[in-house]
Amino acid sequence: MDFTFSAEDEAFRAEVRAFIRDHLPKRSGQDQMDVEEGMSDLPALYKWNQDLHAKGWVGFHWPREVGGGGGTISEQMILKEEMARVKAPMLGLSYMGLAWVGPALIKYGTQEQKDRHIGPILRGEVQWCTGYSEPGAGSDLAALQCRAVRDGDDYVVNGQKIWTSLAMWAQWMILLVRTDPRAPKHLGITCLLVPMSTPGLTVKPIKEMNGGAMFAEVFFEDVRVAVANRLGAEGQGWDVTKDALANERSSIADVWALKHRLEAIRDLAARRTRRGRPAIEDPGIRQRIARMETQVEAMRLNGLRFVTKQLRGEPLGAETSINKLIRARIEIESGRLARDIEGSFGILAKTSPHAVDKGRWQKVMLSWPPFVIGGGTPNIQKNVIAERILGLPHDV
Amino acid sequence: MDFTFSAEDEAFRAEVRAFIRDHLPKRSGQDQMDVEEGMSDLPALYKWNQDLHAKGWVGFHWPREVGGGGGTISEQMILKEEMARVKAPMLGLSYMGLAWVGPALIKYGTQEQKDRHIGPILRGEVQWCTGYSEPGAGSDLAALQCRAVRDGDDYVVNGQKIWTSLAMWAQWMILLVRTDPRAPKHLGITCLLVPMSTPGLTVKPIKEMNGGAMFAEVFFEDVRVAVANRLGAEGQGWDVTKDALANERSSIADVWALKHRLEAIRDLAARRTRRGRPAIEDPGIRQRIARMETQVEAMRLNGLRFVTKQLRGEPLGAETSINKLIRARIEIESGRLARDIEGSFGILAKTSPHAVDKGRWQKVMLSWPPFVIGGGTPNIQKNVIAERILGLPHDV
Amino acid sequence: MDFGFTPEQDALRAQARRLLDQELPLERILAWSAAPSALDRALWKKTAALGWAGLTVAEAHGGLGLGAVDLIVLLEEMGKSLCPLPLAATDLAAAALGALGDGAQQAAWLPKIARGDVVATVAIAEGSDVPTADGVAARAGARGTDVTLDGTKLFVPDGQHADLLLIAAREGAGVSLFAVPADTPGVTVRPLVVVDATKPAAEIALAGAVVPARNRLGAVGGAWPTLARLVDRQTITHAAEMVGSADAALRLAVEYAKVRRQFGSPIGRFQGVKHRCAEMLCDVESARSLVYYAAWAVDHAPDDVPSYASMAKAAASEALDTAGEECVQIHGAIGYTWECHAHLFYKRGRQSHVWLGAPDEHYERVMTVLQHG
Amino acid sequence: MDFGFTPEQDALRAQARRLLDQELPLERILAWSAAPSALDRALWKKTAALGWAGLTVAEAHGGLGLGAVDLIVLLEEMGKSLCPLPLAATDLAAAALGALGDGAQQAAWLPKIARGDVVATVAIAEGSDVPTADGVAARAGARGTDVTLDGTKLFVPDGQHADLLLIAAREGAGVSLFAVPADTPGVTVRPLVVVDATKPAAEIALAGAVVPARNRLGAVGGAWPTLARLVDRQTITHAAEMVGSADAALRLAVEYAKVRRQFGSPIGRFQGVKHRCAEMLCDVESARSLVYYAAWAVDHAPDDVPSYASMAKAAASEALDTAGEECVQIHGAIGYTWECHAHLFYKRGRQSHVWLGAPDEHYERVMTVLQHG
Repeated sequence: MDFTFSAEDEAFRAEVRAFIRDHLPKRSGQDQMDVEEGMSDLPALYKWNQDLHAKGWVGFHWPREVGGGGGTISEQMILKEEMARVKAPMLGLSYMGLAWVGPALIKYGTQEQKDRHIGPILRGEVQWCTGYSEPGAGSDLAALQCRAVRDGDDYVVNGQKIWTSLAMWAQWMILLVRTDPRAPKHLGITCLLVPMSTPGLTVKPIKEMNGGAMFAEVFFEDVRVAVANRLGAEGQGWDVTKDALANERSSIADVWALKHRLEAIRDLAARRTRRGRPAIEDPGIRQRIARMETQVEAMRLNGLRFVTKQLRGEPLGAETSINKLIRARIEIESGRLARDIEGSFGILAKTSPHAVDKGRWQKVMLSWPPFVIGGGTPNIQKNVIAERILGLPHDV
Repeated sequence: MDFTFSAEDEAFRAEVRAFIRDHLPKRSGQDQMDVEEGMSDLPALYKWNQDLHAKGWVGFHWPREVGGGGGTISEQMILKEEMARVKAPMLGLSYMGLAWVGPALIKYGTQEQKDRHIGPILRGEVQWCTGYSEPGAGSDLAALQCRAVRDGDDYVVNGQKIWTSLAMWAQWMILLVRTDPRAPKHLGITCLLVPMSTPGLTVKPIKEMNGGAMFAEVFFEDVRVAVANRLGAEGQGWDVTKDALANERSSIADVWALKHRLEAIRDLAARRTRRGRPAIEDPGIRQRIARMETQVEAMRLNGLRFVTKQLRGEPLGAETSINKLIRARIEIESGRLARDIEGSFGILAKTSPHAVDKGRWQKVMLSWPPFVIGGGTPNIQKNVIAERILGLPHDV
Repeated sequence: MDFGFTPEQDALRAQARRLLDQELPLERILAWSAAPSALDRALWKKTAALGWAGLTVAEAHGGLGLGAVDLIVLLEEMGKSLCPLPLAATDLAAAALGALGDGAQQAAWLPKIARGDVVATVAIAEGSDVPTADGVAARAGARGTDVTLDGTKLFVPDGQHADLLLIAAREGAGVSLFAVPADTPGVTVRPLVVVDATKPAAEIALAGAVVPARNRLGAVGGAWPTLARLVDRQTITHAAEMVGSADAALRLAVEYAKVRRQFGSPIGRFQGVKHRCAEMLCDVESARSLVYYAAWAVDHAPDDVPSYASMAKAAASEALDTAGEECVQIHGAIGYTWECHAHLFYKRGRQSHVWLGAPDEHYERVMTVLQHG
Repeated sequence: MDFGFTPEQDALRAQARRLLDQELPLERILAWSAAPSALDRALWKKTAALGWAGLTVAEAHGGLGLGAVDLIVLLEEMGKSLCPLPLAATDLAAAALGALGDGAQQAAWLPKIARGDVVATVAIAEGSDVPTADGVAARAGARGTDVTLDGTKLFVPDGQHADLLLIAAREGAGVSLFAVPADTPGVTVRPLVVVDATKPAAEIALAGAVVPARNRLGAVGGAWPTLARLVDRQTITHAAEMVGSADAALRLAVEYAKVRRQFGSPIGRFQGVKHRCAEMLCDVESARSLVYYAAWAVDHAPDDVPSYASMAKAAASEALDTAGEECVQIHGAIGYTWECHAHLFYKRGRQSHVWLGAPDEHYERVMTVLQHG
């Protein structure tokens, strides 16, 4: 056990800190909730992407031969942690491209596909979205029904996707379709790369309970996709994407976002009163803050244990579901706790006179579901843990 | 809505109070946990049973023609509540006889069976036990395997029962056996009344985690039971007993026992210190006490709503499971709360020097399972509520 | 002994359900909540004609002269529909007039309230979170036979829809209550933007607003004991709405769980869903029992009111906060969309939880009553 | 960066597991817990020969000179087996001697401890629940070159098995620590009957017990700062045992859920059971991470120790209290029987929860550190 870093790693950390000092856009510090707001200062974010890319820090863990940074696991960790510590914007502007498309392209793409797509993703020039979930295929993703039929050099796609985040801003979609309805459900699926401008493809934003719209429904009516845009073989779509589905983005950035949020909650408690006394002196509030801090610390340390496994070359399995469950608890509890600190004022939303912190906490309270439900509901995570770690029998 | 009682009912209440003043045995006041200790002062309890029986208050809700008291629903409620308020011993010494055997006899018994058994039950002369659960048939009671084969005027019983409470003290058992292994599982069951002294019947007490033994395993090796001792028809056993299984004993006595326990917990908190201050001033302890008081009050009022349904002649359904779930929560939480009030001293058991309240709370802490698991685990109660009240689909 | 409702009360409940289903289905509530506009005066008059606005107003003043139990029958149904009509606020104002007003004051206002011509509310709370008389900082000053009012009232229920504001203000050593028409010069009413748009609340700024001294209800500085009792009434009526909302949130989740299929089966077959629903039912029914008894106590056992009001509110807050949240979670991703009704209950739960005191404050009061009677 | 164990630590863990499985299977623990008798000295010597008793004792004094992380590897395994050997108590005493003792004192006791000839413990707590120096009321008085000790120490871990008692007593304005052989006249050790028999504790009555002044460890009245640090060490080592116990309780429940059938299916197939198990795993792994880091901090980041000791203890307490209770519940009626091992974990959980401070006390300390560093 050793929480110190090698001299090389410490040198890298110094390099990251120097870079941050020189290049971090002035406007930052938003909670991760504010993806939409974050999108609004695009010129600064492009510049940030350029600067990061110049250092090789976009796609830092991808191999150098495809244009990635080839960072070691500990360097990746240091980079993410230092960035998170200062609340820097995301490490790369093409969020979905980096998270979902790149890894699949690197493993399954043709040379032509790699040449065409990886560069723009790294340079932040192209936004991607993912066409996975459907109205009847959420937790049970492999039940998807969106249909593609081969017609000459094209596939003709008909059907619907839902919960497609950022679809309104994306130029490309990585899409899962069913090409063989008679095959077992995981085997009849194919992966296509689709320009969002293709005729017949319609995007309809989904209004959310917090009033915003980050997700969309996407409808396909005789949408023609060139066979050249197929990623992997026909019927290989599940394999092509499941790696990325299982690809645990290190949760260090998430942990830091939560740590910043708890810091702000402590600050809130110090400023507000409950029954005439500072809220931070209320024993019940103190217990809840300390308990949440403990959970976030546990999440951070759990993450370090997982990273250690990776450093030792062991595969990561279902244990990442543990941190997802803890995160779900904290996402929900943090908004509720802030509300209770605010007391009567906890009901005042963003644009209200008297709203505390411009309604920040009400927004938190209304924005947890994507973080709790996305990537598998808590019930799904519990099934994963129970079955794959504890060996309990399947029930679905 | 009206929480007052009629003049007749109030007169009855006065009668009960006068009776209590004149007849309540001096030694009482124990928590309901102490059934075993309660059994130790048998002469006083026999006298109490006699006095109650003379008033018609044993089997108070049974029809007069079988020797019961024919009490109205509100009189029953008043009787139970007044008795519980003063922590009186149980309303009748033949506990299982009154709860399980009598109701089944009244509905399904032959005249001869009624004549033979009901009197001794009412007079507290005979203890009964119930032979229902088996090692492989707990929550799924109808899966029972204990076998009875007709042989002339006898059934010959082979098999095993478990969780038979009070078997060590009982003279008779009401027993469920499988007489037709080929019938659907609820239909091949028959009910027998068995003297515990029958050759081939062996009782083996089960030591419990609190060190006591209230339950037993009962083994049957070629135990011969006269056909005359069959209750109801062959194959009717499930019907014979399921009424009693569903027969909600009014939870008023339970509510009062819990109210007394909470009162004692408040008293404990007033006497003990936490970090140098009276425990009852600790905000966390206060919250937990008040929350538990609220739950017990809800349980009391829920019970009154159920009684109102009965008074109006409506059948009681699965809603009694609600109070069983609440009770389970309180049974577990009360021991834990008392421990937390005692702090370091919470680890000292009964016979320890320095043990608080002679280790009463540690006993509570080690004695909840029969109240939580008996009559259906919380998971079973939740299934009952979800399926029968909310109409959600079966899953078992 | 009868812990149930009378046939008349059952009929009132059925009437409310019919009307609310017809006039205010959740689709309409949803549309309204996107841009909460003015009170639907026509609908308010319609319900007033059925006797709702004057339900607890004395018959002499044109009301039905019914009790708190009758009132919560209505409010529970309104809670199920998340109905934004200002019934609880108006009842509270009528109760204040009934308790503190003299004959002339009652005759001046109560008949108009009962007819639905005047919507009224009581403004007690301010920025302070101290729920005692000390929390009232707004001041009343004498000016001849008039009284001037200054200060800021906050979280005034339905304040933006009220024609008549009953305003608590410090006067001398105590707190007085004044009947202030909303259009009095110096009175500015601003809607607050709240998490749950179906529960409107307002800020009332008082800058030298002048009312005649005869608009004082009760004695100079003598209103607080009555106001404290009224807050308990308000707590109970609000808890009744919450129980209705929690019940409806649970039913919404249950109905969805019966039809939504995942992995080849309705999700309501999985214990991970069904057991949570069972626990919620337990909590909803418990809160319901406490609310019913607390409402009965208002008219029949006043000594029981403080502790049962607090028990009812604490239990209802916990039940609804959970039911709203679970309603969203059980719906999965759909539950996060605007079009799904789940968020309406979620917002009601999150808001009502702290409105009129969070559970910990009420448990603290329960404990105080247990210790000191 | 490496948050894992070395091959040597893995080997130590494997060795402990083998020995505990062989010598102290749960059947034996169960039998022993019915009538907890004397310490099995032969077994203690056997483990001492493997280096356990002297694990953290300096090599110069016959120990292995290892650190807190090595120690918790052993303790986690002991916790899984509910092993009642006094390793944590002895480690604490050795650490006290290492921190406060002079060369002669260390040479006198540490080699004997490392060989397993002397079982030792530290007696700090008393009847007061104030966890500061103010909680120490036992008094030390001078008598020539001797010191007399009076008072009552409570909850002394493994006190009834210890040959050497390190006793904290008030002396002058501060607290001193004295090495007191258990057979000193005036020292009466009485076992306490505790809920969890596998965690022995004793009362030590001091009635004019006399030890030479050279048995004082450290300066007159100067022991408290070190004792406070030692309490953190004790909290962490105890939390390590708790994590082991919680893990074992969870595994016991899971294995039962795989084989116990109800309604034609293993009960572990029902989400009502399996989701609870998943949540427990989450809590156990989180507590484990906190314990591991806290143990590492003992030797490498002393400033982190207070808050991580408290976070680890709070998390371990919650995880084990729940895991023990669920282990009983998942076993159903069988879980209530003496023969089932579930109650052993339940009792460990219920007891350890308040031992060395309940979670609320530790969370309060976490909060204090967060506010004031």
